[in-house]
Parts: sequence; structure tokens; C-alpha cells
Amino acid sequence: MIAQALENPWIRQLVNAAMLLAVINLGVLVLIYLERKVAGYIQSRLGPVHVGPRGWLQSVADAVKLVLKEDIIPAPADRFMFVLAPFFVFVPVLAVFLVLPFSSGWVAYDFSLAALYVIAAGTVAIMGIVMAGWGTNNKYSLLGGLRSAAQLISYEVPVVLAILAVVFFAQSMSLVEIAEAQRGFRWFIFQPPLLVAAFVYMIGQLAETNRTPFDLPEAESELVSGFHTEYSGIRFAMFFLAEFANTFFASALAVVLFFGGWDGLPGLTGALWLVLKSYVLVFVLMWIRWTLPRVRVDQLLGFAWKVLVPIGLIVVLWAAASVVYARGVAR
Amino acid sequence: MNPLRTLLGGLWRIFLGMGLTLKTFFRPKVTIRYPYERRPVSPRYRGMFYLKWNEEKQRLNCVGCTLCAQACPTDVISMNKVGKGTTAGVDEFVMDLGRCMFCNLCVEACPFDAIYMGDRYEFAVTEKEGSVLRIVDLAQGGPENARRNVETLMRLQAEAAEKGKPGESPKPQARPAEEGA
Amino acid sequence: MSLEPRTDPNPPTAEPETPAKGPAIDAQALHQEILDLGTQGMVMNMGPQHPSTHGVLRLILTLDGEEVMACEPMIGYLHRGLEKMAERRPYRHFLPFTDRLDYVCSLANNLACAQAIERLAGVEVPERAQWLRVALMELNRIASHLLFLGTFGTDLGATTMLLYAFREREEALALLEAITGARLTYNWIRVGGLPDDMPENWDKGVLAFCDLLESRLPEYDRLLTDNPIFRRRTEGVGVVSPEDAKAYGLTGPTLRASGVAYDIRRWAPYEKYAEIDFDVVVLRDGDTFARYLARRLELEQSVRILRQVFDKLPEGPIASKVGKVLKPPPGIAFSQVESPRGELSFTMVSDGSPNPVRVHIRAPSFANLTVLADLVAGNKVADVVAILGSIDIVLGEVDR
Amino acid sequence: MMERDFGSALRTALAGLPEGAVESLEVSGSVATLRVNLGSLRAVLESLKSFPEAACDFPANLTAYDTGEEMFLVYRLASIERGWQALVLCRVDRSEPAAPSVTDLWPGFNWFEREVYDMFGVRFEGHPDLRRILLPDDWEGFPFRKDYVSRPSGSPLRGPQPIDRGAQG
Repeated sequence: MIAQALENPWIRQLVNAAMLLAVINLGVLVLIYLERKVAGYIQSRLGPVHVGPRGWLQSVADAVKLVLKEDIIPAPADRFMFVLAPFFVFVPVLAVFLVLPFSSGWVAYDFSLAALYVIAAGTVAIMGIVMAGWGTNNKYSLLGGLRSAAQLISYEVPVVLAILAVVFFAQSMSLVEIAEAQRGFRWFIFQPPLLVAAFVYMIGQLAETNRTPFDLPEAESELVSGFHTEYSGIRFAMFFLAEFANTFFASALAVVLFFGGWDGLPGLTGALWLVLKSYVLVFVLMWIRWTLPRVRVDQLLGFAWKVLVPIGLIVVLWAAASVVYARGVAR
Repeated sequence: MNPLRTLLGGLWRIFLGMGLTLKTFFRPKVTIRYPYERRPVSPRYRGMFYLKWNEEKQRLNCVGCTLCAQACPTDVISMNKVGKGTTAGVDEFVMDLGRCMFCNLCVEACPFDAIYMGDRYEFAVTEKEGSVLRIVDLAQGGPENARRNVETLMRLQAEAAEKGKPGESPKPQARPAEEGA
Repeated sequence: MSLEPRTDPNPPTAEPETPAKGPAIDAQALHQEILDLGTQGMVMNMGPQHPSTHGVLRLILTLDGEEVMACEPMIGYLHRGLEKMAERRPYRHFLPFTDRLDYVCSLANNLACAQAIERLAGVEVPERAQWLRVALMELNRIASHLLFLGTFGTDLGATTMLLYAFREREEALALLEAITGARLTYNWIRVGGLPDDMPENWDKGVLAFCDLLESRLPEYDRLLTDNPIFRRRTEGVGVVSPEDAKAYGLTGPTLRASGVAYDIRRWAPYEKYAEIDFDVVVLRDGDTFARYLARRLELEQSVRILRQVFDKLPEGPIASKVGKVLKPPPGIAFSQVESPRGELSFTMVSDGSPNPVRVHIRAPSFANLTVLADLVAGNKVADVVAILGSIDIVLGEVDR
Repeated sequence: MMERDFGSALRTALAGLPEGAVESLEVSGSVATLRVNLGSLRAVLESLKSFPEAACDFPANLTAYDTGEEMFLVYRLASIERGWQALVLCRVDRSEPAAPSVTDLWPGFNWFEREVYDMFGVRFEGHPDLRRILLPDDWEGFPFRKDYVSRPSGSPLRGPQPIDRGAQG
């Protein structure tokens, strides 16, 4: 009966989507545990140890706690915006996983304009954050929301430029083809222009995911905790999950763009290679988070427009030139 | 300095910092997993009070001279003295820890080696009345020592009464600390 | 004490009421009214309950976006009236209260109070006690400066610095607990000396700690001092000129970072500081980074002092005889001690009775805080946190 | 040696003042204690600061004390370069305490004057913003005056006692 139900394309896509959702959330729970463990080990302490064997169930316990906790809507808040904001932040992050190729066969939808789609879907989250900042009618959240709007927009540009450089090399916007172009260990990171592009991309994504040294929107020491100060319970969980899902996606995309996606030694299946590589990148992001202090708003924007964007432009030109030169020589 | 050099110099110093955090990542950790493991406490630790129990005389050293109560800046100590001279002692010793600063002035003021601060630091209570400690909580060796103390004092008083002579006032035993505040 | 909320000294200006519903809106007048409105700053409360005000300090910030237009510090949330309490007790009973002033370096308060009473009553302190007091001061200074390093790092986002600094501070507190019995509120200085001698091979423990600290200081530099982001966040921020620093009565590392060499341990040496060879850390720029660096370098000086104390420590009594009831002759006396935050001074007035007539506590944090309002105007919100952190105040001694 | 030139420096600095200005001046070690009457307090402080020899330009401390019969202001000014300090005592009328503000000479004394006003009720003329600094703005009475009556608020166990705000200072 199940097999017969699976023929119907709608049901299959639904199951597909449900499976993808489950994988993402499970991955995020593992990520949260990893973050707390890595933070602990870097700060010469143990991190979570009590809940479950060696603390594995800590993030599950957190999730259950957040779900059961009473989520308060502050009286002066603009209810409509307050309630809607978490969805505006959470949904785009999930939507973006649609085009991520775990391995050649495993992709929810092989979209030919995947790169463009990723960038477009990512910007919707900015609206969510500003809505949260404005909706809670709290001065700290307002500051946090406005800061993050400025930050996300200005770091969108270097990320786009970096992806553009990769697209030149792969001659296609589809992530699957980009990954295919790198099979057999010919990863794009070894191309000189794309090495710089990877550097620009990673710093841009650091800012996109609001992580130190760019975690201004939720700077604990200044704005208490920025735009999600007044959120609690399930709504705060959505912000929390969104941030970690975004971090995972940023490193997974970096793996697809620069580190050859599912291409790896024949031992493991493709998808596991991709997840393994992106976890290494996530570790680097965490490592950076627990070492560096936070930049100030004007320095943040100055760095984006005066340093990253020029480098991005140069990289795009350099990539285009090297592609044309390679094509010229080939013919 | 040209911008490229500052950028690379800055990057290099960031990597140095990250090298340190990575090294600490692999270094042994300092966490003491309380309550399973405990941090050793120094012999002079100023924790929960106790009234010293004198084994041979089967009584508490305290003779109720209230020197500690006078030395206390926040009137924490109050007591009920029984008997006179060598048979003097206390049958009730109340410490209102809600006002105590753990400043050790009472221990220094006591000439009879009677009150000390031990090494117990877990004495949280759920309501304010719980922080008022009686002699049964303070006597070293638990409540039955408090009971035995009162019995010994009664016995001494009875003997002194039938011998008809009040004992002379108790001489402070030898005590390392000098005459206190 | 009245419990209704404190009136806001400068309530946001009332909204201009909309003109009455006349038949025709005078566009010109309305336009002019909008122009006159100008940008109305957003009045925001930072504190008294805020992660980085280091205690119950309330800053009323008038913001124009991220820029701070005006700042008014409000204090008094932790006022317990300690000075009035002192007037109701004998001199020596007030000593334990002084732990609760600058609770991060309470031995400095104990010493300042005891020193004032000793000067008022003319009590001599034996040599050994003076040397041990110097050791206690410097150990407590190290613990206080380590706490500063940790919280200042966290204020700027480097939370790992807090864990590293507190890991070393834990060793210092263990040493202080070994000799005094307490970890924070020591109350371990008496009028005329110390309550007890140091446990044996306590000095070996302190020297071992000095070596450990000296091996860890370069690590702090790699994490904070040399970090370009930290430098960019602190250099040139909140600059105080030497003249302003002196005029505002700043003391301690906050003053010496602006180039004024005023360190009570060298300016008016007390206890055994005159016989100890150490350098006063004086920098020039007077910005937030200089204030941070001043405390960071003072750690090395304190280690240097600790090493000299133990090879000059003489044998002898630990406290001098002081009668049961202390009645100082009528008069006025003041003590001066270099606490990690600056010049801590107790001024005492006696009329011959066992209780003091007046005990005034000149707290360095109280004086250093006066400069915050002018320093912060024109900077960003993130700088407010950095500048406040760099002045390193403790609200216990600001409010008393 | 230090005392002689500090004493002489002070005398030259204060030479220009009217006769009764400085009631007494003793120097012991590096601290000079001056008793000054209220009328010429401002003049003495100005000369202490501006006179190059004395150059007491560092506002170390400002407080007051009330013995029940008389109330005194205590200024302590230090000269960081020369390494000495001057303790200036000045009697103030108890019923109507008032004194000239020196915030323009030493901005550091701004909060100190506000605290003395808050606790003793001494009105400092010329102070830019004389408000209470530690106590709530609507607090009546000046707590540090000896005639301020306020029974202790009771121990936590006996529960809050009715606080008698006491006769106004």
C-alpha cells in the first residue's frame, strides 16, 4: 500500500520534504551540542556532560525545554509582527536546503539557477530580523534589528561576487553541475582566483550568520541580546535553530562551491563526504567565534565596503580573465 | 604602512590567537565536576560554625561568657548561661546566620577555645527561619552531644550545690591566638 | 524610603499635540513644526540591570541611532549607608563592613580602614605584619586585575578571555583562602597588624603562582593585546588628556594611562613599599587601550613585588598590643592606599569616644566615574561599554 | 627639609589674603592642615591652586562631618609634582549650611559636592546641577547629620519596621 502511495508524485515530494526537514533538524541538534562542546574545550572546560552519555542529549533537552517553556508576548509588542518574525527567519533557511546536492542523486530539486535562488532566498531572512527588532517594541531589539539589516545587506555583496567567480569556472548556476565540475579532486579551491574568492565568501558568510566577530545584532554585552531579547519558548527556539541551520548551510555551500561537494576518496558514499567536510568548516567557524572579539558597527560596514567588495570585484575579473584565457588556449 | 601589510600583519596575529585557543582545546581541562568531585578546602577555611566538644569532660567548652556576642558587629550570637564558676555552661546557643558576615571576630574573641568555623560550606536553607541555628545544630558531634552537655552541667551543679561552695570563675585554657579584638 | 519609581530627570520632550481639527490645516505651519522637531534622540536606559555595567549603575543614554548624544550616570542603587553604620559601632567593629565596599579587592579596603584607625590612635605595626600586608595587597591586586582582564574581554566579545583569566584567578583565591580562610571578603587585617601568621610554605605557594602567572601573561597578549580587532576597538577611544585626568580627580591605572605618575605606593609610601624596588606603570595615550595595558603591565610589577617580599620577610610578632576598648584621642586623620582602582582613602574624625564621629570613604571608582559622561558623548553604543569597562569601577565602593 | 619649603611655599601663596582668613596652619611631614573661615574659603582654595609654589591642582577629597554642635567641610588638595597635600578645614553654620562651590576650579569635586549636599544639606552656591546623588530624589532629610533620627529597619527576621523619617535637618 505504501509503495503504491509513493507513485503519486505529490506524496513522494511530501515524504522527500519531510525527510529533508528531519535531517536538517537532527543535524542542527548535533550542531548545537558540538558548539557547546567545542566552546567548552577551547575555554579549558568540559562543556555539557550530565544529560545523556557524555552529554549527547543536552541539545535534545534544550529543545524540549524551549518547546515546553511559556513563550511570552510582551504587552507593548506589535503582536502581528512579533508572531510572524520567527517564521520569516526560519523558513528561508529551510527553503535554501532545497537545492543543496548531498550527492549526485541526492538533491531535493536540481534547479538550474540554484546559485541565484540561494542568494535570493537568503535575503528574506533580513526582513524577519528587522520585523523581530521592530515588533518587540524594545529599544535594544530595535538597535539590534537595524544593525543586522545594515550588516546583512552589506555582506550580501561580497558573497554574491564570490559565488559569481565560481559560476564562471563551472559555467553553470546549478550546484550539481558546479560539484560535478570538481570531480576527481580538481577542487576549485586550488584555482588561485577561487582561493581568494573562498576567503571572501567565508568572511561574508560569517557576517551573514551573525557569528563573532560580526555578531553585532545579538551582542550580549551591549544590546542584552539584540533582536531576540524578548523572545522565549518555541519562538526563541526557531531563531536559535535558524541560526545554526544557516551556519551549517553556509559551510555546506562552501564545500559544494570550493571543496568539491561529494567528491572524496571512494571509501565513503558521496553524501557523507559532504557532511564531513562541512562539519570541519563548521568547526573552523566555531573556533573563530570563541577566539576573536567583536567589531564595532562602523568598522564592520567599513570593512565590508572598503575591503571585501573591492577584493570581490578583483576576484570576479581575475576569474573571468582566467576562464577566457583557458578557453582561448583550449581552442 | 601600506594597507596590504596591515591586512596580512593583522591576519597573522589573528592566527596566533587562534593557535592559542587550539592548543587549549587539546590541553587538560580544569573543570571540577562538583558535586561528584570537590575542591580541597584549606584548614583555615571559614565555613559553618561549631561549638567544640570536650571528650574527657563530656561537655562543650563554652562557659557562656558572651565575649563572642560582644565582639560580633551584627549581634548574631545570643545564649542562655546556666550555673556559675567552674560549673558554668550554656544550654541554649542561638546564631542568627541571616545577619552573620563570617568575619571570624567571634572565634578570635573566645578565650575558652569554644567556637570555631569548620569547613562545611553547604548550608543553604529554604526559609529565613532556617538560618537561625540552635545549640543542637551547632554542637560538634551532633544533637546528642548538646543533650549530654546539659546533663553534665546539671550533674556538676548538683555536686557543687551539695559541697556548698560555688566554684571559682573558669580560667581560660591555654590558647595559641593572642588576646583578640 | 519611598518605593515609587524614581522620577526621570529629563523625560523625553512631550509630543507636540496635533493642531485642533480646524477647517483647513495650515500646511506652512505644519511643515515648519516638523522642521522644528529636529531629530529627537531616543532616550535609552543602560542599566541598572545590564550585562556590562559591572554592577547596578544606570546610564541614561540619549541616542541618535548608534551615536550617543548625551549620557547621565545615575548611581545610588547599592547605597547601604556604610558610613552612617560606622558611626554606630566601635572603631574595630567596622572592619568587616569594609569588605563589602570594593568587593573585588577587599583587602585594600581593610588596610585603608585599619591604617586610618592606626594613624588616629597612634598604633605601631610590627615589621613582619607590614611585609605580610604588602604581600596580601599585591596578591589581591593580581586577583582584581585578572577579573578586569576577563570582564573587559567579555565586554568586547572575547568571552574566552574570561575563562582563561578566571582560571589563574582561582589559584590566587586559593592562596588567599589558605592564609585568611575566605575567598572574597577576607576581613583579615586588624588594627595593629594581622590576626594570624602565614601557614608554613605559603610563600612557596605564592612564588609558584608567580611563575605560573608569568608563563600565562604572554597567552593573554596573544588573545587580546596583540589582536587587531581588539586594538581597533580600543585605540583612540575615550581619550583623557593629563590635565582633564588630574582635574577630574582620576586615580589609579585610569590616571596613569594618561601620563600622570601618581601611585600612592611610590607617592606616599605606606607599609613597606618604600623598601621595595618596582616601576610605576605610566603610559601616554590616555585611551581605552592604554588603560587596559596599564593594568596588564601592573600584573608584572605585582609579581616582581611579591618575589621581593619573601626574601626580606623578618621574624617577629604579627600584631602589636591594642587594648580591649580603643578610644583614639580627638582629631582627624586620613589613610591612603593604592587599590587596583586608584587612591582609596578613609578620613576619620574622633572625639575621644569609642565610636567614630565620622568615617568618610574616598572611593576611587566614585571619582573615576565622573569622567564617564563627558568621555562617552559622541561615541557609539559599543564604545560606551568599552570605555566603562576600561575605567574598571565597582559599584560597591561608588554607592557605599 | 620637605616641611620647611612646603610651609614657606604655603605662606607665600596665602600672603595676599586678608588677616583673619587662615585661622591656623601646621605642617607635619608632607601634609599641611589649614583651618579657614567660611568667608575667605574660596579665596584660599583659589590661591592654593593657582599659586605656582603651592600648585595644589589635584582634587584628592572633599567631605564634611557633623559633631552635633558644629559642622565642618574637609577639603584635601594634593600637588602631584611636589608630593605634598593640604587639608583645609572650614566651619559651616549648622542650621543654614552653605558654601561656595569649587566645581569650576576642580571638575572632579562636582559629584563630591553633590554627595555632601545629599548627606548633610550643605548648599553649594554656583554648583551647576546640585541634586541628590545617592539617595532617591524625593528623600526627605539629610541622613548624615547627627540630628537625623531613623530607627534601624529591623533584622530580617523581625520583619520590616515602620521607618520614622525623623525630624527634618
